[in-house]
Amino acid sequence: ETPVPSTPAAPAAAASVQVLAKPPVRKLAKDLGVDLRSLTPTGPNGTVSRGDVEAAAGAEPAGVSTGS
Amino acid sequence: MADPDFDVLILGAGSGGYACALRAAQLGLTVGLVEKGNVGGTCLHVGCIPTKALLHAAEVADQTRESEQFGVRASLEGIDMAGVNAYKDGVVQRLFKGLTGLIKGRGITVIEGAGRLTGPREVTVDGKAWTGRHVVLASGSSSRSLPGLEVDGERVITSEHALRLDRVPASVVVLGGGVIGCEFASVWRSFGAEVTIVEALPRLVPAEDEASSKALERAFRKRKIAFRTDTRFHSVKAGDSSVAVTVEGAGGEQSVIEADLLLVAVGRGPVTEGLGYDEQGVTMERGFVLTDDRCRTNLEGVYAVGDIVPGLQLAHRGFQQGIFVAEDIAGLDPRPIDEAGIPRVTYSHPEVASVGLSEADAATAYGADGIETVSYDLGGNGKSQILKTQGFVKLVRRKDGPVVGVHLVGDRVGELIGEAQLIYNWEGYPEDVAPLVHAHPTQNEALGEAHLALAGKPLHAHS
Amino acid sequence: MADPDFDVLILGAGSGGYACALRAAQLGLTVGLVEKGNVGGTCLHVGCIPTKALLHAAEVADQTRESEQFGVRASLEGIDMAGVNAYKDGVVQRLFKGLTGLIKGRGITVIEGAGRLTGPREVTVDGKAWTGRHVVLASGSSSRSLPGLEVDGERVITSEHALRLDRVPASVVVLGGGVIGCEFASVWRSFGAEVTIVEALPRLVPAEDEASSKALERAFRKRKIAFRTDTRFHSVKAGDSSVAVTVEGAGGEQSVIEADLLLVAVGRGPVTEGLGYDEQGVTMERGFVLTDDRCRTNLEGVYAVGDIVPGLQLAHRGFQQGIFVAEDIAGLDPRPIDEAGIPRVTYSHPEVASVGLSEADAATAYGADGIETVSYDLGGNGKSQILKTQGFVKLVRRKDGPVVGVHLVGDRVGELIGEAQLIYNWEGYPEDVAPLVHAHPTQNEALGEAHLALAGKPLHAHS
Ligand SMILES: Cc1cc2nc3c(=O)[nH]c(=O)nc-3n(C[C@H](O)[C@H](O)[C@H](O)COP(=O)(O)OP(=O)(O)OC[C@H]3O[C@@H](n4cnc5c(N)ncnc54)[C@H](O)[C@@H]3O)c2cc1C
Ligand SMILES: Cc1cc2nc3c(=O)[nH]c(=O)nc-3n(C[C@H](O)[C@H](O)[C@H](O)COP(=O)(O)OP(=O)(O)OC[C@H]3O[C@@H](n4cnc5c(N)ncnc54)[C@H](O)[C@@H]3O)c2cc1C
Repeated sequence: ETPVPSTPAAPAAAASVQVLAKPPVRKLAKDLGVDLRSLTPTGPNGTVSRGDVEAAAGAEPAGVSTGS
Repeated sequence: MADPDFDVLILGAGSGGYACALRAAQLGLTVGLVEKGNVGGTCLHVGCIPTKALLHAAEVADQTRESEQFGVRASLEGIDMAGVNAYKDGVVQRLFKGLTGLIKGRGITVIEGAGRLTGPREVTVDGKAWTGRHVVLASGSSSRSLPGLEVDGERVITSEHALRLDRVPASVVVLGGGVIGCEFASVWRSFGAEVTIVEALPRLVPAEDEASSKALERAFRKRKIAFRTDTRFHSVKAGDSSVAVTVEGAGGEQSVIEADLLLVAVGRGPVTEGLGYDEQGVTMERGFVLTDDRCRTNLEGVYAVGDIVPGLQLAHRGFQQGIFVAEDIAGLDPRPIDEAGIPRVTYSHPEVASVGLSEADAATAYGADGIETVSYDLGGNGKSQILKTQGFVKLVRRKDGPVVGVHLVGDRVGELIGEAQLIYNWEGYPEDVAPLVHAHPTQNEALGEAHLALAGKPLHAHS
Repeated sequence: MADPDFDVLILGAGSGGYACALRAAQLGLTVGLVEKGNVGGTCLHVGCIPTKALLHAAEVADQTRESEQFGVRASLEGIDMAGVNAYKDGVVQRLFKGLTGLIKGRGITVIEGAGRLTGPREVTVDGKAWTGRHVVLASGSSSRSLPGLEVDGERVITSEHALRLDRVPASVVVLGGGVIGCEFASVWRSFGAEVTIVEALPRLVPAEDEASSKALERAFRKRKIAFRTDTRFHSVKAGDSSVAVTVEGAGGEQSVIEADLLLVAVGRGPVTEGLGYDEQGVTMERGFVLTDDRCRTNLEGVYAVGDIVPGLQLAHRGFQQGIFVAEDIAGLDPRPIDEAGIPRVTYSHPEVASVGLSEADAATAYGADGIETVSYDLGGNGKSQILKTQGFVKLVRRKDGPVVGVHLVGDRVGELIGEAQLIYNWEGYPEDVAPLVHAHPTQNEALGEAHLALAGKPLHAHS
């Protein structure tokens, strides 16, 4: 599922909206069927890292399914 | 099947076919690529590339004509169509050479001639049958016409003829206000012709967000490109040196437009007739080949890619599908393509570009209350002011959610769609983009400003 | 402090100062903005905007001069500098008006006059003292010269004078091959001047990846822009109508270059002298104000942003820092800015753009074995062929890791840096980008091709 921002967006203070992971990582999590909210984040500023997602999905470190 | 000739046998070497071939070869598969014309197909020879060369020559003509406003004293003496065509053909030839070298370099067997599907995994070319463990149908598309509208190649022409014109027509009627129609209208106007576009739907580039159509129409009006929307073709009378086109407005009233030429740009139909698809039992609809989201037809081992498959008729969609199929065959389990995530660009002056959903489609998908939009006018964008171009960046997001649509109008904005497509496909939030302040002064800064605004913190825009 | 006049008191209304003011006001803070000149500062009035307007006029001149190769018959009759300046000033004025309106619209108090820091949270302007709960130093930078090199504004000039020239010089020596030097060299060459760049370091745009410098040098050589790298300024003799510049090569050998003008573009120094920063105990170094990664000086409640803080001297860095400080003051706890994630563009013909680390810096950071690079030549990119521009996209990634550097050379590639910056700042992997096939035919497609290649699946490139 699409992750939700950890703080709801209030028009004036929207800058405080901090999402749980960087977009490519969110996308990867979605593709791998990993729920970001189920993870303990280990990335900077409490974000979920690519490694967290891959670990949860049991993927190889590179996390790439299409390399030749 | 005992021992097929190839792992992958591809019928048609256009964008879809050759991309599939290149990727398959790279993955160690043997590839046969059947082509009756030139590798590169429509896009390279009579599509994307030559039209964009014309559009660039058109840009040069416009810049020269309007150079005075930038302090450059120059005069435009005329368009030398032989020169334009030499330039255009030169670009095509260079890329064609490069592609031929690539195909050869990867060890792909090119089979020259017209092919026909003569068995579930068999294509016959000039009497010789070739077999593949997998077959990929990629025979592309060609210009369509309307009932009762006969293309003579002289006065009533398609894009293919238009690309070979040896003169600038004094006046043209362009039938169809979609991408191809608008691009040719734009070129001819820049070259000095009187142009009238006739479009049956209520607006130009009707597949785009309504705001984009409006902005393009405004820009075309300024450029004195005439257009009649909600107007249908009725009939044409082609004379020796001109055409008289009768059209019919929404209320049924008829009028006649006279011009040197009529360009028929009412869409492109699949090239599938007589190729044996039917006979082999491929499921088809109105001539198109139907596939699932893995580009598989109903026949085991038979795939289809590119313009013969219903959906966007774009070269890079063909690339993407071709690559996808090669990877699927190689067992890499690629992820299905999100058709809405494929970027679309109309390369007219001004350009129109988009990715994701229009506002209307997003409202349908998520409810009018479930979305938010913002428009950032290029009037606030320094680089656009420098280029003296007008337009906007429009964003559609799901409330508290990702950006689901990006719509752009303005000269050169087609180049911004790369960034927009990452945001859409990676499901970026405006809040992800907002902190990354863009390079100043660029046009891509406008994309940044729009995201700042949508994140609730407009910088160079009123709150 | 009893009752300060403003929540935020800002000294200098350039990119850094005004962005801070706009964002602070938006967040409900009261703002005083002290400016002795015009709001918009260097960037709007004598920096980014007017130079890019000149560069666009230069592009128009080049396109007109070279129009024949696109089949457009035209002749370039000359550069009308009065016209160029009117165009340039028109763009500046329009944006200035917009900015003035924005600042007013957000209820910011603009305090006109030269300010001085007269207390830890006090700025005095024309004898009147203003106080702020927070003070933001944003007094910017100005052109520097070298010891023994006197700028007379007539024969020996800085960028500011260059922007006011009422004629195209027949010949110019440009001292400094950095961004500003290369941009002016490019403009003047397009306008017909003989140009020689003198650079003390071994290459032009020495802050860029070495490959970018090489490509720019190759392009400049073709354009007959002379340049001498590893060459230092020795002395200059300014006559009535010309200058004789003595320079010294790496081996100490001297030579003299004669020209109409000498442009001094050897860098910009902070505007901090005599502004009371020292007296109030702000920690400084060689005139720059030092801050932590939250733009805080050593004085409680006193911030500094923009060119007075060591680092990239770029307008959008100023924007980013200004916004950051406003949000920090408002308690939004923004994330520190990654300086390497700020995109850099040199808007010459061709353009040079980058984000992230150069190959050399990445090798230092991660070990030569810890990185991989790929270069995609624009020769394979259809749109670049159409534009007849040359260059490349070079990517640097951590092995099995994200893209850590993007380097671009070619006309118009500055617009691609928006996408590149998302990839860098979002720590995208080539494998994340590769499946998203880019719009054809665009230049941003080249960025896509480079990522395909780096992900091990080149499309329009040899494997
Ligand atoms: C004027 C114009 C401008 C366009 N501009 C753009 C643009 O800017 N951007 C964009 O993305 N798209 C553009 N397109 C669309 C783009 O060209 C197509 O989407 C793309 O070429 C489709 O690729 P394809 O592989 O499906 O088919 P095609 O490119 O049509 O290739 C099919 C190939 O199959 C061959 N073939 C067909 N039947 C047989 C047979 N029986 N035996 C052997 N070979 C056969 C054909 O000769 C052809 O080479 C444009 C199209 C036109 C007409
Ligand atoms: C020729 C040239 C081209 C450039 N091109 C680009 C480009 O394309 N892209 C880019 O990103 N950057 C470019 N730059 C750099 C860019 O202009 C600066 O990085 C940017 O302006 C820095 O912003 P700032 O707010 O720190 O300072 P400034 O813009 O210098 O603003 C400082 C302001 O403070 C005011 N001030 C100073 N002292 C006082 C005082 N005592 N009292 C009151 N007011 C005071 C000044 O009048 C000025 O308005 C260019 C610079 C130059 C010179």
